[in-house]
Amino acid sequence: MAKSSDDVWILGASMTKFGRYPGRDVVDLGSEAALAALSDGDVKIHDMQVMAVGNLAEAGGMVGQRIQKQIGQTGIPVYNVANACATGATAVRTVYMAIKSGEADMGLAVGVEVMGKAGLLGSAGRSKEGPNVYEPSGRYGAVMSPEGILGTGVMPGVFAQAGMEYAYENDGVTFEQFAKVAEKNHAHSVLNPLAQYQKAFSLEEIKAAEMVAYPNTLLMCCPTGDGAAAVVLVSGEKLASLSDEQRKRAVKISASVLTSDPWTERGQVQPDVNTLTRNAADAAYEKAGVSPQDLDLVELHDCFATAELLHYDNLRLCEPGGAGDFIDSGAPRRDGRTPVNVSGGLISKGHPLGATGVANLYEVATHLRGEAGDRQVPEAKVGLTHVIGLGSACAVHILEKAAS
Amino acid sequence: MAKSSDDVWILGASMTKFGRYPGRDVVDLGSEAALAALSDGDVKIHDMQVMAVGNLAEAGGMVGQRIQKQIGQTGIPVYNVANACATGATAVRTVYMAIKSGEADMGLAVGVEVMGKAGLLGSAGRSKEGPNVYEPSGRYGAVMSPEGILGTGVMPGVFAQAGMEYAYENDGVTFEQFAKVAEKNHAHSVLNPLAQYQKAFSLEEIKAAEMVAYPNTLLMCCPTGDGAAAVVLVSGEKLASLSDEQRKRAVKISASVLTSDPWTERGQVQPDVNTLTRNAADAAYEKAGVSPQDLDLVELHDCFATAELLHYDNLRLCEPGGAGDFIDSGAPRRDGRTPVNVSGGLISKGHPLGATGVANLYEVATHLRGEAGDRQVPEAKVGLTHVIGLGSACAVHILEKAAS
Amino acid sequence: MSTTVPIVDYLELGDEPRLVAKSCSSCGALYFDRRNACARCGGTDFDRRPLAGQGKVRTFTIVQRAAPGVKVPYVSAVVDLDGGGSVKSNLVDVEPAPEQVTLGMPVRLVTYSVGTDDQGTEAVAFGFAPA
Amino acid sequence: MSTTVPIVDYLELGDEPRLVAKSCSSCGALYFDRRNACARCGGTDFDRRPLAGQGKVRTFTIVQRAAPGVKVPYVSAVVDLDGGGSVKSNLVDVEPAPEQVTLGMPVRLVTYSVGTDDQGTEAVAFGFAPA
Ligand SMILES: [Zn+2]
Ligand SMILES: [Zn+2]
Repeated sequence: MAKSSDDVWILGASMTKFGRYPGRDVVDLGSEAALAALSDGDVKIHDMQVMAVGNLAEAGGMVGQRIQKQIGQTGIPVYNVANACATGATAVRTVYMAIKSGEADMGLAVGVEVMGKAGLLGSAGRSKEGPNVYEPSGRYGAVMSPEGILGTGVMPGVFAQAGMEYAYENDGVTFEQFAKVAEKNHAHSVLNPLAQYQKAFSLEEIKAAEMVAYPNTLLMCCPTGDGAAAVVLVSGEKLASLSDEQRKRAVKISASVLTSDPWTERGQVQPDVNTLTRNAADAAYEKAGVSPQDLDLVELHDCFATAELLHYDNLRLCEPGGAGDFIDSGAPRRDGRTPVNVSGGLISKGHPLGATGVANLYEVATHLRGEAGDRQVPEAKVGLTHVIGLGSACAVHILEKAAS
Repeated sequence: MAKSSDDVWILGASMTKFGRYPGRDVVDLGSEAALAALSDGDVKIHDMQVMAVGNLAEAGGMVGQRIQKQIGQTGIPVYNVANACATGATAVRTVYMAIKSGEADMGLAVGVEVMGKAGLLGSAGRSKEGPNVYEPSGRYGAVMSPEGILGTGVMPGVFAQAGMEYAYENDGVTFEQFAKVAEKNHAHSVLNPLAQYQKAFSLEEIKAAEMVAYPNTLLMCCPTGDGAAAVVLVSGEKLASLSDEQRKRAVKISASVLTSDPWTERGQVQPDVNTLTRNAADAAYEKAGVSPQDLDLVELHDCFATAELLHYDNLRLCEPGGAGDFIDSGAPRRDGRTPVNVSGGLISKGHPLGATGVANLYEVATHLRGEAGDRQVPEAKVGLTHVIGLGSACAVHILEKAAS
Repeated sequence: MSTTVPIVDYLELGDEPRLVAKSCSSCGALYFDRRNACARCGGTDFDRRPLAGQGKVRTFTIVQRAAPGVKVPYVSAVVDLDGGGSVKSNLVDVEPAPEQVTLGMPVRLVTYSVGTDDQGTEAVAFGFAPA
Repeated sequence: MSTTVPIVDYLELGDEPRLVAKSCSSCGALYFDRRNACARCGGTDFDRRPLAGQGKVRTFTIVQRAAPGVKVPYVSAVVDLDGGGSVKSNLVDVEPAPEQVTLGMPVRLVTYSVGTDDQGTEAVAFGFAPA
């Protein structure tokens, strides 16, 4: 594995523990992650030539520059980006492009979100102020919010329907199989000190938990929370000039792909989370010259248990149509053939929206460096990260351990 | 001027008329501009390999993908970006980087904003709900909004203070000189059918208009409004394969630079709009191999008359400290040595925040193509665009006419 | 005398209520919303195309937890209409329990009142009932 | 008996009210806000540094139009304090007219009440008056 000067590498990586941080703002958490990633890469903010920051709640609020004003105002270009739940990964890609284009040889990407107790259910209620007069408005000429009348458009239901569609197309995937995904991820999280929750649940507990949107119970849905993650990227050429220790711990980005959802027949009523994931994965495998069988671990976007199951298939981790069998076989468990979400996944590690796409790079990089402690996947050499945001945007990265 | 394959070119450009569009949303205006830019470049959405969209009001709202869903869902990567008033230019730079990095050979950048009647004064009022109990909060431990008590932090005042600081440092610039900037831009706008306002005002009318924040009267402040602009960018290599007509109208991006504000002594209390503009301009001149004297026209960020005057100096259009003399001399008028804001500028053309940084590329490109009609700057071969967003971000582009 | 208004403009009321899509004149892609162009082919001309009132459940969920103001439980489903077009709505006249809904089950379009405004105008929604 | 609270935490009340900055232990850069690190040098240690109560007006504006709830007109100014530090606040005891304010004019820190909350706590702000 040559350190081609065309490659882009992760030099430093960090994440805050995910959880609830009352009293800390997006700048505090973003700064903490950024400073930790710089320190991890043994570089300074003054070495950075570009910065990209992903945050959703304050997407128009210059979060990148506000973080600069706390950790170092050096005059470098800042990109504030947003792409739903792929926001953090989009920040990484932006720095990646800046390096690839030759504009920078080192850059910082930060993903951060402060959600507090905001829920994923939206606020589609039909409370009214003033007189109630039906007036068609918006692109569908709606006279009231259609949520709960013309079906559901909020996340738990959308991903539940995506799971049931997979079940329909593939001759039945059972409630129990969906629940097994959550059982696995909760079990994994016990070993991850940075996870928002570190508690195992039995399959029975998960199935018996409050139903949110069938087949997803509360224990099959990601929590809301606060957190941040950051990576320092460096060009291969620049990396060659750094210390042995830095080079040894560097992780190669063998592929970085971002896609949106192409037109599909039903996309306007049921977001198609599959095609863009397949497109991103296929492009990434091709670019990296890696096949799904080569992967030692995968961090994928399990916002709901149903979603993870779909993505086994979308990322080609299982036989076509065989996602149910795949979870039954134990393959995605930490000691299985292709460990998936050994961090605990979004379901248990947490899902501070803007941070997620950077945090999964941190997780995979940490395993490739052999620094994942109790949850280390032994001998991990190649890993894949995946995030998807409704609307839609999907990012896939393939990472490889430095040849030592 | 060789068409180096390393260069990036503007193949298509468009803007909607700026103004008020009740009933049209961000997707309508963005789609209109995008379709017009594609048509102007004689290409289709299916030719695009990347898309970046700048919008502030819905920065976290997947505006790019929503536009795709109206004009073509082809699965390409979408970047939703925000950088205050440099948002549109940041979208352009993102596509520019994607092309420079070799990831795409053609891409679409859109800037769009629907402001309605939102003002630039913010909503810093101290209205309270519930009991009024002073609790220190935020990064300054403030017990109430400091706006209007500890000075002003909203735009008209900030840019007024920036202008007065220039006056202090450069032995006095008069109220009349600031007012002349607005007189010039309003006069220019009369010839621009896409301007939000097309009305000339006398210097006396401008000085006598309602004072907003001394020395800026209402006629020295940009209006709020709605609008969109878009450009199609193409690599030099791809351009070489296109038709004669497309190549003839293509405009070269000789430099594309984005900066943020480096630390300065007073930056935390009075945003320094100068240093990052100087840094961006100097880098752009160097990259393009162009000097300020070579510029045939400039579209710069005259959000307030005071701002334009400062930027004469920051962009090196005048002698150091000589911005007052520069406006007095008539140099920045349409028939002067270095025409500035022949479009009418933000003050009269309008300033739909996310659209502005793309619209000024449209304006300069239109002159370089010799297609600016009544307002055409004769024989225009080289132009510069500049935007700055508080927070801060500054983008400078230098454009050159294709060698024919 | 009361007037009625459809909850969305792609529902056409009358003796036989029906859903009416916009169909791209170039490629036939179907849409329910106001269009700027076709997301599939880029075409800008559209024809009105009434859709069938019968179809099959392609997927569903049973929503038990929702934002305030949304009545739960309810069955949300995507229905593939006979002859083309897919639409999302609630399943009605079905008990909201997993064992009562079958993937692929045939359903038919029904309409019902979902409220009356201060001027006496009645809003009419659509859903799908077992065929 | 009433208590007082400063409008912002970098105003220190008492017999001689003063502004207190955080000074970067490495490079001396001054800040008024809660810090994660130094924006100039990246250092993370800060010392308290009281600033002078006298200074000069570096720039000003007279705000005549503002958001609802903000009383106009008023003079906003940036003051360079003697011995280091720049701060923004209102000029007080000055008529809000361009000819009454001079760039470079010497000013001194003053404090005044800007309101009392429901528990009787008085908020104290600072401004600058002609010296
Ligand atoms: Zn079509
Ligand atoms: Zn320092």
